[in-house]
Amino acid sequence: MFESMPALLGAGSADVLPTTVGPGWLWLVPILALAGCVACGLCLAMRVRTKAPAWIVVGLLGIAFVLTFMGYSGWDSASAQVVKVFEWIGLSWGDSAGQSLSFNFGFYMDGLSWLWMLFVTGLGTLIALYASEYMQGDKGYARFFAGFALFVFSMACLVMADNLVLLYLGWEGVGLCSYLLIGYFYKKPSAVAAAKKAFIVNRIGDLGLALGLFLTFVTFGTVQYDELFALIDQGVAGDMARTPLSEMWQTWAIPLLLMVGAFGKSAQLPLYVWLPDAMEGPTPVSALIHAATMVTAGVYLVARFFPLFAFEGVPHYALWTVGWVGALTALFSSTIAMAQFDIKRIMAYSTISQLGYMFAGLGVLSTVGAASHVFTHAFFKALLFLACGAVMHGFAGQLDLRKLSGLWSVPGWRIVCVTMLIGCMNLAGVPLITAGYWSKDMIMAEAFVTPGGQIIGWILLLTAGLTAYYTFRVFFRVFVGPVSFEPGDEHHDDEHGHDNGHGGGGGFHPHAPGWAVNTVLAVLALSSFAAIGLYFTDKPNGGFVGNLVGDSTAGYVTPYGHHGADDGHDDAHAAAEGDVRFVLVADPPAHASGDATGGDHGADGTPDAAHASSGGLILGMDPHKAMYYISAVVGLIGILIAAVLHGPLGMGGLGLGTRTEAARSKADELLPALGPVARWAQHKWYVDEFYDFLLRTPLRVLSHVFHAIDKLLVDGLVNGLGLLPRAMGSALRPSQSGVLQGYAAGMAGGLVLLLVIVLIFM
Amino acid sequence: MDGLIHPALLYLLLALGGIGVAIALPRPKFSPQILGALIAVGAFGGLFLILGLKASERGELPNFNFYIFAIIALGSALRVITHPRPVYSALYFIMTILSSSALYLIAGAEFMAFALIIIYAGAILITYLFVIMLASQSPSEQEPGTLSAYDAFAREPVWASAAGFALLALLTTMMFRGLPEMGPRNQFDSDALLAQLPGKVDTALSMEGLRGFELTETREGVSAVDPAHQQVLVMVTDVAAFNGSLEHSERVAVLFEPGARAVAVGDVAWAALPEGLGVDNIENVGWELIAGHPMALELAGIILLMAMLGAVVLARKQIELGEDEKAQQVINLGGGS
Amino acid sequence: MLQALIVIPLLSALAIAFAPKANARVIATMSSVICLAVGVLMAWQFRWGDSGEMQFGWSMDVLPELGISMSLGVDSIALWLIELTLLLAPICVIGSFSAIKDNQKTYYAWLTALQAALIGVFAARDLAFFYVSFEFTLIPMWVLIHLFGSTNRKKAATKFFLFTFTGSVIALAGLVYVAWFNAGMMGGWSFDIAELQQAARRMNGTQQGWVLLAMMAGFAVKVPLFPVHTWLPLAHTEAPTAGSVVLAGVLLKLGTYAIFRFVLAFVPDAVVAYAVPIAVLAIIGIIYTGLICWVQRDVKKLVAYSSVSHLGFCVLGLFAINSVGVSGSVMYMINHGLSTGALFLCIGMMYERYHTRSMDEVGGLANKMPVWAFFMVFFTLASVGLPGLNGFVSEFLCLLGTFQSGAGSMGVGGTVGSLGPWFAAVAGTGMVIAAIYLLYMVGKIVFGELREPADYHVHETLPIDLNGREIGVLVPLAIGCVVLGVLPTPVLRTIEQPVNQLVQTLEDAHDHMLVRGGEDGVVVVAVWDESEGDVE
Amino acid sequence: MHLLADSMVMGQVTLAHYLLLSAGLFAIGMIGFLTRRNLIIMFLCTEMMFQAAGLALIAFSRYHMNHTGEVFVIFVLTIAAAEAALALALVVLCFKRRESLDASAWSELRG
Repeated sequence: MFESMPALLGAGSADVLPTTVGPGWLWLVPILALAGCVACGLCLAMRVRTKAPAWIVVGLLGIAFVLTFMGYSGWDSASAQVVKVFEWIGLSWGDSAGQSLSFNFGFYMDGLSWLWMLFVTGLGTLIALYASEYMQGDKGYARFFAGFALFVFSMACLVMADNLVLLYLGWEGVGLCSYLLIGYFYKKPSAVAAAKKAFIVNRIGDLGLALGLFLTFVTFGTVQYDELFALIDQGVAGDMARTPLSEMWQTWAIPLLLMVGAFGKSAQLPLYVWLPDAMEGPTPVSALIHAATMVTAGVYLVARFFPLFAFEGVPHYALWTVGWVGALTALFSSTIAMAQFDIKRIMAYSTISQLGYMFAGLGVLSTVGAASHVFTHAFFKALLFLACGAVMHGFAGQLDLRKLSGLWSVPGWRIVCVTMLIGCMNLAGVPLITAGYWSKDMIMAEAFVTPGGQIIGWILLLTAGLTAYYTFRVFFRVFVGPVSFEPGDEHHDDEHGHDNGHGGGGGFHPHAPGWAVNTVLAVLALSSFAAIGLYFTDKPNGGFVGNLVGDSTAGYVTPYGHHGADDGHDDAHAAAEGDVRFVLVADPPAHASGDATGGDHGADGTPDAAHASSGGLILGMDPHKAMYYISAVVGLIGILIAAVLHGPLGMGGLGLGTRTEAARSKADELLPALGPVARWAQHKWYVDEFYDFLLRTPLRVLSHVFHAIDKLLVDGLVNGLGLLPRAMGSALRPSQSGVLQGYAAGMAGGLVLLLVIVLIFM
Repeated sequence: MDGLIHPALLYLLLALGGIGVAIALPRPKFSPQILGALIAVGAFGGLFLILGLKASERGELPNFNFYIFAIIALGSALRVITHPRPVYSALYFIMTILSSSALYLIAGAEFMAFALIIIYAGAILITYLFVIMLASQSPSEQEPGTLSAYDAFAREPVWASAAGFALLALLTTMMFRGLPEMGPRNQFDSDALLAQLPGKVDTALSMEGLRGFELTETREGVSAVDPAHQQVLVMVTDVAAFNGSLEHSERVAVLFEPGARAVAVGDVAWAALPEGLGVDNIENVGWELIAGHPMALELAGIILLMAMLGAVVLARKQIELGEDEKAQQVINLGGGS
Repeated sequence: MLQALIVIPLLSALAIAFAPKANARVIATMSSVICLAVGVLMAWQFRWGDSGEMQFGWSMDVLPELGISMSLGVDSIALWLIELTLLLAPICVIGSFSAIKDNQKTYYAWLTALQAALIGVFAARDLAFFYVSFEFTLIPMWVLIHLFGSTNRKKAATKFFLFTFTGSVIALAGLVYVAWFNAGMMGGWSFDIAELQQAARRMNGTQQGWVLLAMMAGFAVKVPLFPVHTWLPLAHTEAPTAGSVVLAGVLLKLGTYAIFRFVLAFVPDAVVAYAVPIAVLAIIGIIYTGLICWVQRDVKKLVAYSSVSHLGFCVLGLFAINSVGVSGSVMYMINHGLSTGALFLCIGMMYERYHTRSMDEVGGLANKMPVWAFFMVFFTLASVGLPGLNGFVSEFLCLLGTFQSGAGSMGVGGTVGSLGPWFAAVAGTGMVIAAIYLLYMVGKIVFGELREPADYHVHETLPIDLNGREIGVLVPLAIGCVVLGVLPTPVLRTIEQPVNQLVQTLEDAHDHMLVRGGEDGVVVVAVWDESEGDVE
Repeated sequence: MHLLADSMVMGQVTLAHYLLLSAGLFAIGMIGFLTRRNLIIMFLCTEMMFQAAGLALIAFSRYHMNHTGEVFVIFVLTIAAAEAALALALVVLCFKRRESLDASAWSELRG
């Protein structure tokens, strides 16, 4: 499979934008966030008890968002803006090329960076606003916002970096913030453990990234994006001989290494285990860091280095691994999500699953699809988390969907319910009206048309159904049905005499969310609709996201797909399809390799050649078109099943709130039929235990063994050497008998010995 | 060994000597001491005999004095270590000293020969005798002749003899690489020292009537210049330097004009030294001691002083004895009234 | 000025010894602060343009017959290490105010004398003087551990002394051999480092190899490198806080500095030949001690083992024999001094309050001592190598240097050398392991439920959280960590010149080796090719 | 003055003669020291070894035709005298304490 791709991929092309000098004030964006962090630190030091830290951070992040937007508006899409702030690490050991090293603190702004920066700062501001209310009354208020602001700073560094090392700074920086914020409730051992786990698992990925970085430096002599991508564009390495990249093993090895980093940060299959545990952190953190922004850094990295991932002429080990791992992760984690009861965890697994989609999208050459999904996912997943957070906040930390029911009917919770529904619809991919539907669809369609990607496509399709099911399982159980709730273990309000308020809440009164939470939820819900609008903006040119991605290093023109631009509603597309349909792949036609954007290939006949040979037709239709219908149907089936098993349909009624029993649902009756599978899924397929058994325990044992060796063998050897003189002394002591003649005999013996030596050697 | 003596023979003789000494050492029961002594002395005698025979190949008469005193020295030394009674040992040691001093004389060290007798035999050994008598347990009245156990028999005589003669074998192996000649006796106390003794020369010269010389020390030695006669008398320290160039009498010190500086003074004149003018052994040793090793001499003095102080301090020390020990001592001393 | 840096502490030590007890800490503080001021002045007057030259030269003959003199001088690398020493000195003194109650005169006098010895090591331009200073550091350190350490201090002090001393003696043999070689060649003894450096490079391969082994035997103990590291955890654990700080901050750097100054500069051929085995030892140390850290119960021991692990990177960078690695290594010396020194200070502050270092007995201190917790986490992160803090820059450069070394054929960024990507990859796992054990430590003692020993009571003089003096001690180090993490370039540029001079000789040695290797292999093949061509 | 010396011409006596004698005396002294257990006899034996050394020194003095050897013998005598004084004083003390001259009576001095 690896070998087959290069020939086919000959049609692909990466695109490198010319660079211009960007506005110097761009550094204000990260610095504002950093200033927020420092300000919160000062508040912490001065023991400020008011909400001042929150307002400072919201204000500064808001300004940062505005600045970002201004920068974006002023950006000429035909070029990448480069801003150098100062030289961070610099060293030289000669005058010729490659004999110096210069890692700047500088920015490289192209479409990809702008896209990420816009939603990072935007969402950051919104979620900070949400947190200002959510975190109210907590002792570490200022500490939370310090970490929050620091996160935005790190993320900005990651995204805006103009070189891999600064990206690495951001990469580790977001990891740190993730660590600090997951461990925010540091008294909880589980939170501390989760934080530690997140950092360490991420570090494993970071090692891959660092090695990839080193290899990049060694190969190209630079890690500066503008120089790097210029070289890749020319297809040569950085040495004097300009060795063609297609002849170098590094060309496929670098992506493999970078990929490891991306898997760590974006919680993909071998390294995903930290993300579910990361839900120990405050919900705004889960929303911002562990759903919307940080975890998409891996997608960003792969997209950023897409020219190398999809470099023609070398085997695409990395690309295929990304695709397969993404697809399998998507499926795998959705099976776990189906069996969980903790709604935040379900969301966490769904995040992993959706990240899997993004990676699968990258793997099947749809950078636009992946980026679009990142973008839409950021909004609706943040929305879902924040809604969950509101529930958790209101019900004293209760997250178990078996103990919550019918919130729709509880006063003050309507906005939460509605926004939750919108989020769920997005996640489930309810057709047409949700942004999630369009972006997910783009990826699946691309999978079917990319040679070798069909299986990925089927997996993703299956996953889409599962996703719809578990999403609406949550919704039906928590928000619909009879009113019933129990407070969580964080309920310590003394004025309510007893804690366990069964059936309608007895003495427990959930406190409904305030204006800030509601506003943010509403804004996010609207944004997720607005994302559809953006999707259709400038449609012929690929839409908002497609445009941005097209104007970046990820602007890869796949020979197979019509991602972004084409869909069933695009009439021009059908006409284009009709043009050249039966060109054989063995005779690849010339293609517009220098094309700048992904938008203009509607007129290009090449892609359809691939359809004929590889993707083939699904239900007699072009896969792109077919996918709109199929995925819609699959999604709706999933929702239907959820409704039958957990929702109103299952209990015989069609209306909302007709489920009579809160704690049980029809699904529970089905469980015995599944045997141990359900239990395994509930225990997350025992992956944590498996890692424990396979890695942690042996390492721990090894450590103990090393410790013992160090104590006994290494140190023992040293101590043994130290004992040597003493042992010699005690061995010779009997000769000191105290008898005078004994000593005299010794002297005589010595004299004899001396004379013998003299005689022999002289 | 250079054919001086066959190594096998040497080692055989030494082994014999060792066996002899081992036998001669005192033993509790059957102790054929005389037999051992004979064997040992025979072995040594054999060795000296061979040496003497080898030396006589040069055609000179053997010096019997040396052999006699050597045998006496060795024999009495043997007796020192074999005699069970300490007093006799000390007396035999005096004999060793005496024969040694004779050997010193043969070697030309007259002063040391007599000093040895005076100091060793006269002073040190007498002290030993005193101490032996002081420190010996008084023999009990019943058995006046019994020895104390530690005198009666030796410790590990065989091993000790083996070790001693192994050492001896090594030493002889090293030294018997030839028969190096000793220098002639008459040159041993060379008159060259006269150059260092201007007073003595002056006195001798004036006794001869050669007065009026001004003695000045020069680099070569002492020059005595007679301003009136323009004669130059030079005592040369480095005699050997002139041996090649000048005829001289058996009196080593020559009277002549030696160096360029003296030539400028006047005509060559030389005369025989006065008959009595010479340097003897005592003067030589004295000069060597005083002029060559003044610091060592001082230190030796200090050591002696310290030894004296130490002896005084040690001897003054009172031993605190317990009641039992006191009683025992009283019994030992024969009191007990 | 260098002589002032040696004389002032020595005189102060004498003054402390003879002054009344109450004045001890005042004199010690003044001395260290004055020295720091002199250090700042030196940095001001240093001609940074000629950073590879020895500056502030000063010399006094001691034994002219043997060519031994007390000559001083610094290039930029030595200067930076001196500045590190000078910065840590007042911190150590001030940090000990509350911890040392008895025998104050002894303590401060030796602490101050130690400073003089350390400066002597870095400033020496004469081998004999270097060695004397190098060994003299042992005595104050021995006293500090022996008299002021915790329960097992006597054993620790003895072990520390004997272990490092044994190693140094072997190193002395190597150094003296070089001097002897030089004397044989030049006809007269000299211990001038620059002269010996020239001489040593003329030794043949066998000689260089033995000299390298001898030197490494001594300096590796000091670093410490893997099989000879066992004195360090013991000494660190038992030493008083300031002792640990100096030990970790400066004393260990003597080893790496000596490797830089003597091993790399004196015997380049041997360095090229032995780079791989030494690097392997360093990597074993990184991983092995890193894992050992993970199972420690004693916080101080954990940090001590982490020093071994960290300095493995430092040695690795040195033997990458390229500018990136060596620069990174030099940076590592400075950075490790700041961050690990600060960690020991933090632990010392905890120990003063709780009288235990066991993670089983103490934990969750963030609940009670938030300010302390902040510093602890901060310095831990610096130690983990978080970008933006100082640890990252040096660790990154060391690894990059290792990666480049021997990757010359792989691309433009590669250099000559004998290590390579695999070394970097394996050593890189040390980064992961460092995260594991340091976060484990932080998770235990900083985070989690509050745990205190049963007999805990509030310290009679110290507040529950840090007081102003303690914060004042930690803040300069924290600032140093941030500044060196964000703006390492100015420092890197200043050490560029001496590092590049050194690396140039190493590269020449490497090329030289290649040519010699060619005589056996490549040339023969070429001849064979030719003959074959003739036949055809 | 030279009467004695003249009458006892060296003849065929060589350095080897003296050295053999000296070595013999030394060996006998050593054997005595090793075997005898009486402290006084042991000291006598050391004196004998001194004597052997003195003899060798005299012989070498003659062999090299200078008087340094003789001077050395003077020092040997001095040391022997000092040693005799101190050692005998000690022997007397020891005897007083133990009522015995046996060397092994003091073996616990080994420490």
